[in-house]
Amino acid sequence: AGGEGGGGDSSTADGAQIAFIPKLTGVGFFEAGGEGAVAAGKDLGLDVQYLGSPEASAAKQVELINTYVGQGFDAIIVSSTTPDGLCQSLDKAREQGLVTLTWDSDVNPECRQFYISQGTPDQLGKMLVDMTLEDIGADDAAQVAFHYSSPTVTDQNQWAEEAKSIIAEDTNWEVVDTIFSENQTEQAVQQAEALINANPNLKAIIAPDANALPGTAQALENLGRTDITLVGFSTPNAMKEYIANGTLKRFALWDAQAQGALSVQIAKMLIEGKELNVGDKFEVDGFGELEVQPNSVQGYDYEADGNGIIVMPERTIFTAENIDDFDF
Amino acid sequence: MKAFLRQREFITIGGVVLLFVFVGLFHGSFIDPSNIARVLNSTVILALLGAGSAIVILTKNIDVSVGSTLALSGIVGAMLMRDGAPIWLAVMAVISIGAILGAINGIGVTYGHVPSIVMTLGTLAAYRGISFLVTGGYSIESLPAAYRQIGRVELLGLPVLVWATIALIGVIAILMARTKFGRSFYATGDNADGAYLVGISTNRFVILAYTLSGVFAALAALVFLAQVGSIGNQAGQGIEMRAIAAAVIGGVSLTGGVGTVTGAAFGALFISTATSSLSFLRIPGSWSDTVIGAILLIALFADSRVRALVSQKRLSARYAALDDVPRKNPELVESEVRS
Amino acid sequence: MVRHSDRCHSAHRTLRGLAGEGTCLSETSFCALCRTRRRAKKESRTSRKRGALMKALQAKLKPFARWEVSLIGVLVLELVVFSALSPKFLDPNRLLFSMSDFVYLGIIALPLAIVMITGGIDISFASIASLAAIMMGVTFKSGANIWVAVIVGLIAALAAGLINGLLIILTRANPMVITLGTQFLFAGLALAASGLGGVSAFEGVSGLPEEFTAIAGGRTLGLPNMLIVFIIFAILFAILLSRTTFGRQARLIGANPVAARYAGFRSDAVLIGAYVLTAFAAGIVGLLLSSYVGSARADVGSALLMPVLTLVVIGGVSMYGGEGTIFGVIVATFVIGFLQQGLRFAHLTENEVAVFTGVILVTVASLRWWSGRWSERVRNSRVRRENLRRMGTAATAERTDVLV
Amino acid sequence: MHECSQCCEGVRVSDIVAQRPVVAQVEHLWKSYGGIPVLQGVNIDVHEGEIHALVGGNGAGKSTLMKAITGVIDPDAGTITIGGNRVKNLSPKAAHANSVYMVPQEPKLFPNLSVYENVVLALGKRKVTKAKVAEVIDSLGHRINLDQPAGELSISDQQLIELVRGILREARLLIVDEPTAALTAREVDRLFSQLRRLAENGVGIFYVSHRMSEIFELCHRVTVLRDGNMVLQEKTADVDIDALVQAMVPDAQLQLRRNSTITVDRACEPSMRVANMTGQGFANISFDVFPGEVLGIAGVVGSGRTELAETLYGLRPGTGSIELNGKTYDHPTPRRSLRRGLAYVPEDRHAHGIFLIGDIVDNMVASVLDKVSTAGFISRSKENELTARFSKDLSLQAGSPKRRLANLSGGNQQKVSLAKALAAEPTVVILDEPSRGVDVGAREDLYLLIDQLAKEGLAVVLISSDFEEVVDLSHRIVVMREGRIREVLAGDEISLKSVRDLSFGSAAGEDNQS
Ligand SMILES: Nc1ncnc2c1ncn2[C@@H]1O[C@H](COP(=O)(O)OP(=O)(O)OP(=O)(O)O)[C@@H](O)[C@H]1O
Ligand SMILES: Nc1ncnc2c1ncn2[C@@H]1O[C@H](COP(=O)(O)OP(=O)(O)OP(=O)(O)O)[C@@H](O)[C@H]1O
Ligand SMILES: [Mg+2]
Ligand SMILES: [Mg+2]
Repeated sequence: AGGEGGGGDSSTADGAQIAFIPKLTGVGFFEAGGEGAVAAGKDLGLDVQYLGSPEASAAKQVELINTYVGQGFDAIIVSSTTPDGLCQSLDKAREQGLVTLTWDSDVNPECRQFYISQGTPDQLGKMLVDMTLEDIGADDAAQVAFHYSSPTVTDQNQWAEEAKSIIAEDTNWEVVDTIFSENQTEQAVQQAEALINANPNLKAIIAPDANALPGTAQALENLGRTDITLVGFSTPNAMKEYIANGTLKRFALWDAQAQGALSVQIAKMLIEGKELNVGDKFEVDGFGELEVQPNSVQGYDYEADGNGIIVMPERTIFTAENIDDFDF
Repeated sequence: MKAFLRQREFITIGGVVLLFVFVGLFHGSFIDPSNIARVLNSTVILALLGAGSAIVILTKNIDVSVGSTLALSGIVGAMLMRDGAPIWLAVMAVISIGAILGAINGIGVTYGHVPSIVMTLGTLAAYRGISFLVTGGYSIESLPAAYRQIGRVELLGLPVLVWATIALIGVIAILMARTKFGRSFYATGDNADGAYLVGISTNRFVILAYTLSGVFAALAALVFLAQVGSIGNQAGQGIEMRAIAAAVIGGVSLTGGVGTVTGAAFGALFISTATSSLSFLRIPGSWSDTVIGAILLIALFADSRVRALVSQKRLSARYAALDDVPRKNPELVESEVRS
Repeated sequence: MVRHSDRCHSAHRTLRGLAGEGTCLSETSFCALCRTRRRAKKESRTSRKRGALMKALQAKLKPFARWEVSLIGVLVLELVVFSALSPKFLDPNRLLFSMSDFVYLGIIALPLAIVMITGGIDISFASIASLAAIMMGVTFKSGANIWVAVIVGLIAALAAGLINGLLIILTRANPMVITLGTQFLFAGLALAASGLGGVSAFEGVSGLPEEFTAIAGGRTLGLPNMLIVFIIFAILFAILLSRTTFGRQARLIGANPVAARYAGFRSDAVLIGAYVLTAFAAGIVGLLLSSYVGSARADVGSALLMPVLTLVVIGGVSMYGGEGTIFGVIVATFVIGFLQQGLRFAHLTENEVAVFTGVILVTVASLRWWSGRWSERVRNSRVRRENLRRMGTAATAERTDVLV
Repeated sequence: MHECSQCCEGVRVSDIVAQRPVVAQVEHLWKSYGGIPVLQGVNIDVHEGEIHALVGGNGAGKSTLMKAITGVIDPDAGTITIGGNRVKNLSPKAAHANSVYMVPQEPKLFPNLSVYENVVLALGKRKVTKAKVAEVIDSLGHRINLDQPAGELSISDQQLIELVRGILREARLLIVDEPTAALTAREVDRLFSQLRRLAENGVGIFYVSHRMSEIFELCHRVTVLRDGNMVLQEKTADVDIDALVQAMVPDAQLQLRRNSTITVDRACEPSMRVANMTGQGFANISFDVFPGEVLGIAGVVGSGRTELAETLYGLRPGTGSIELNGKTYDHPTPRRSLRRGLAYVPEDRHAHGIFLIGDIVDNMVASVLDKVSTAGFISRSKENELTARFSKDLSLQAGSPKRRLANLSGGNQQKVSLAKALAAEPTVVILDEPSRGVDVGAREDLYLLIDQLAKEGLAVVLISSDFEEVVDLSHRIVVMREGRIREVLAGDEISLKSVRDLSFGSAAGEDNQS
């Protein structure tokens, strides 16, 4: 790769090959990100490939990255299943002159150049609590529960931990349970149903997972419960139905397609040899002016040249009013 | 023999009851009729898959592709519904796809001479891969409300889907137990050579078993669509192992020829009861695997003890009977034993 | 005559030697026994001669019908096709180094093949790999030396294997369901261990020392370390299966467990041994993967199950026990590894790769049977033609023979 | 030679049977396995109402021929005509449609299905009631619980159920492949009257057997196969045993009858002493057996002999005391039994005796792995040497030692099973129905071997349902009935009649003249 027109010294990125890797394929969120990335690539004259494994596995991602490095790709943009598991192969990629970025889910900062973030855990954790707060007062002694994919995924756990600590500090709520549904929709429904039946006084469920949120909504609908507040992160298409019939009032997400597109644009800049450092401001088509933020916004204490975090400018809360404006 | 099998199913049923009582002691609402109905409702998918797997296992084969069959057939059905096809048509399509996918497995195993585990491992990967290609990776949302309503209709306090499943499994169970047709599945699994020799078309029964398994997976997909309201590519991933576990817990022997679909359904009930008891037992989600594994192992251990006991009893009863055989020639019975 | 009985005597001495003390066969009578056999031998001499000819023919043909040989053929074909499609594929350095991406699957597949040859199966190895990794991580995090931690991880794996084996022989339940149960159990314990060890499951234990993380990615004598481990395991298990009493008993238990009992095998010990070996290999792989990805996590093994099973099966191991070789598994490791890599080089998505692998798996397995049948047919019809020709010439003689 | 059968019929037909229409005809049938011809252009036919015997050494191809007629295997070449129609691509189902049914050599029942289901499933569209099945079993002189799983039956009962299937099947061509191998004289007799009745009703029967006397008693015509070639086809009236044996084994001098003249030294320590053994299916068994002695255990099917043997060997629980070579032997296990010098050759060869998918070497060294290995590593040369030796001693006609047992004929399989036990160099060997399914030549070998083993100081316990065999070979005979020892016969007391009478527990033995 390094020798083959990709590296930092070359100034044109035409036809450069970029691998855009999700945690796993077959989940609306990642597919949307991939779609955005591929489309952006087409606009920019790049060969962007959306490639991933149907199972979320660190070893599989390592294998994929190694394959793409072997094939002479110019950039790798990955949503990591593990904070440090990909480091060796990403390091190797960087040695070979590839641009290494992460999106959606980060690796340790020393292993990549930039992380294109949908929001810091603070932002997203707070967002979850804020959405819940609209229905439940902070002073209520309300029972709340969390529901997401698995105890081993990084980002969702970070958000949930952040949200839990906010709940502990700022509210009287009690977190009664955290359940996991391993990316299986029917398990999401069944587990949520069991959760609701086991906790008759449950007031809210927070489901920051694209699979757990619709599953929980379906469970509420199946049990005919409208007294439980449900918030979380998922794609609008999966939730339209439930917003329309009032099962839940609001949930949030960032524009996954935009995140994919932004990642590709930044990769292109880096392939073309542009240097980015913390504090640099730069223009990106469709996103306006962005700033490279230090890794510390994500809680890391590693900083270096050409290394940082680029946070997406906006996240959206979807409600009955605006949901029809989105299609992904 | 039948008496014993019935007994074997009772063990599973006993296990389920015990589980309910145990969890009920901790948390009374677990044995609320509404919660029991919920548990039954969330058993349906696994029970259907377990029953299908059981039929295949009875013929001494195995089917690890049911999860992928569920996904592929369900996805096609969901796409049809989404695109406005009449519901009945979509339902027929799902069932036929299930049947075809199952039959492919069966034909590969019989005429292709591919060992069943290899065949279904292959189609496990292939069917799921195809469903990815069909959907382009997106899940199919927003199924017609009319269809999803089916998942919520209740009759006598139980969802109709539960009733339908009970009826279906009942019919199949009778068919399997009482008819020559049904017994031929058992014969095929019990001694394939012997079955072939006495003129049972073993190939046909193996293909049929796989087709039935595919149809059951398709039915599970239909239930999935009704209960979940959407279907993604991950649907049913890994569920094949639980389906096999259900069959085995229900007394179906992996060596073929032993067990019933009813047992498999109860095995499924056992598993889903155990799974849904976790929230009630206040076991943190991250311990769920440990607990489920432990429950499964305890169930297997108990099963093996009971089985050993039963067979011991049967054996001693047998030999006792041998002793009671009326002596045909009393005068000779007394003959001296010289040595 | 003299020569014959001499042979008998010496043969008998050898036999006595083998048998050790306590034999009651007397030398002379044994030889009398030999003598009584001569008649039968004479009788079958004619058929023997023909048999010998056939045998020579068969011996020539046999290797080509062997499964392992066709696997090698597939491997060569793969390399040719893929390097034609993408010249970068055949870069020897890349080819060598990329082996690290799949040989770890083979490391588990080798002992798993032995388990399957005993007629059992183990589907808990993925969880055992995770358990070993996380036990190692937790121990390291609590301040222990990394090598101590490694040993703790391996001990956890061995214990898990022992639990599998014991449960299987105690319950006599089907190994598939037992290990299905322990699969959940060990995966759960891995999570629990990380929780109890104060490690959040999603972060795992990172910051492992350089000397440990360098293992899996490093090279020794120009070969990737992963490959070296694989080679060592391959040699060990090949010897174990084909040359030792353990391997022989394992295979025969798989062939007929009841007859094994009648023959006085230590079936329980052999079974436990097989499961412990698998668990040990899984533990090694768990640690290697931790080294490879630089952190010890509770889910390193999660995606191992189906790929490893596929390797064993493609390697020609029978699901019903009694049949299979380590060599087959070794070749299968490379067949599948390079196949998937090559398909990715040909720009297939993972899903297309999955479909392709599945189809290949099934096709190859089917061809295995059909090609065997075809070659048998060809051989048989040739034999028939030959015999007919010979009989044609001898027909007159034979006919009178029968009529007499 | 195919012309022979035609010319024979054309010239010498005098029997009515031979003028009846032909039920089935096979011409130029070829079949090879792995390039080794098993059938080489065989021609054979059977008429309505004819019982046609098929004899030949182990591996001569009898079963293979019969399997081809019933569609179990696919012949390489040749034509099969059934009821005047030439059939192709025969499968058992198609054969049944043509009213052909085979009772296989090894019972192939469904172990987990009930006996009744086992029978019913084999009858195609025909319906039978339980009463009818019970009646047929009864007519064969037996009683079997119809609701019991077939897997619990002893091997001989299983064979009986196979026969019941064949009788109820009402086929026009019935093939019975060594049906009497596991039956006792009385049952054999009952079976014969059943078969005769069927023949009188016009059924053509192929009857495969190694028991020469049966052939002359039952059959109209006899065909001898050798190495897949038909070497003789005659009316039974026109040949005698010697001619048959001559055709089968050209050089053999038959000496089926052998009067044991060896005297056993009872003064010395018995090799095995059993006292008050009680276990599953037998009670209070005491006997002893001395070095160089052949102790027969006679009895009818189900008299508990196999259970006794398995208990002694350590496969089943039991109480009582065992003494081996002067030392008490408690808590037997197969492994310890073999070490202490007690070997057992099981009755059910396929299930217990051998590893069908193992090769000959695997099988022969299975119980002596420790002896052919050092520190756990098997020595190739030692195991090959041992195999070669035993193959030679038992005149195993099996070709390469790498051949799979599944591909050997029944008799050769039995020899391997025997070799496996003898390889352990036992002082006491229990042979359970050793001659089951073994041909005349090999049986002769076997008898000589038993004799020889005894001469060498081995104590042999011979369990057999073939009364002739026990009487001929044993020094003493323990007669068991219903799990108990009824009598121990020695010296002059031993006669076919006494053994038979005691076994059946009455003078019922009279109805048999074997
Ligand atoms: N499936 C098979 N594969 C290879 N060889 C076989 C197979 N079946 C039979 N043979 C061989 O064919 C020959 C004939 O076997 P067959 O069973 O017909 O003999 P048989 O005359 O019935 O002998 P027996 O009296 O011992 O039953 C034997 O040498 C046997 O080894
Ligand atoms: N495992 C078992 N469970 C139940 N019954 C059994 C079992 N094994 C044998 N039997 C029954 O016990 C009875 C005695 O059988 P066994 O085979 O010991 O008699 P035998 O004297 O050896 O006669 P033979 O060997 O001629 O059949 C038979 O009716 C058999 O069906
Ligand atoms: Mg035969
Ligand atoms: Mg017996």
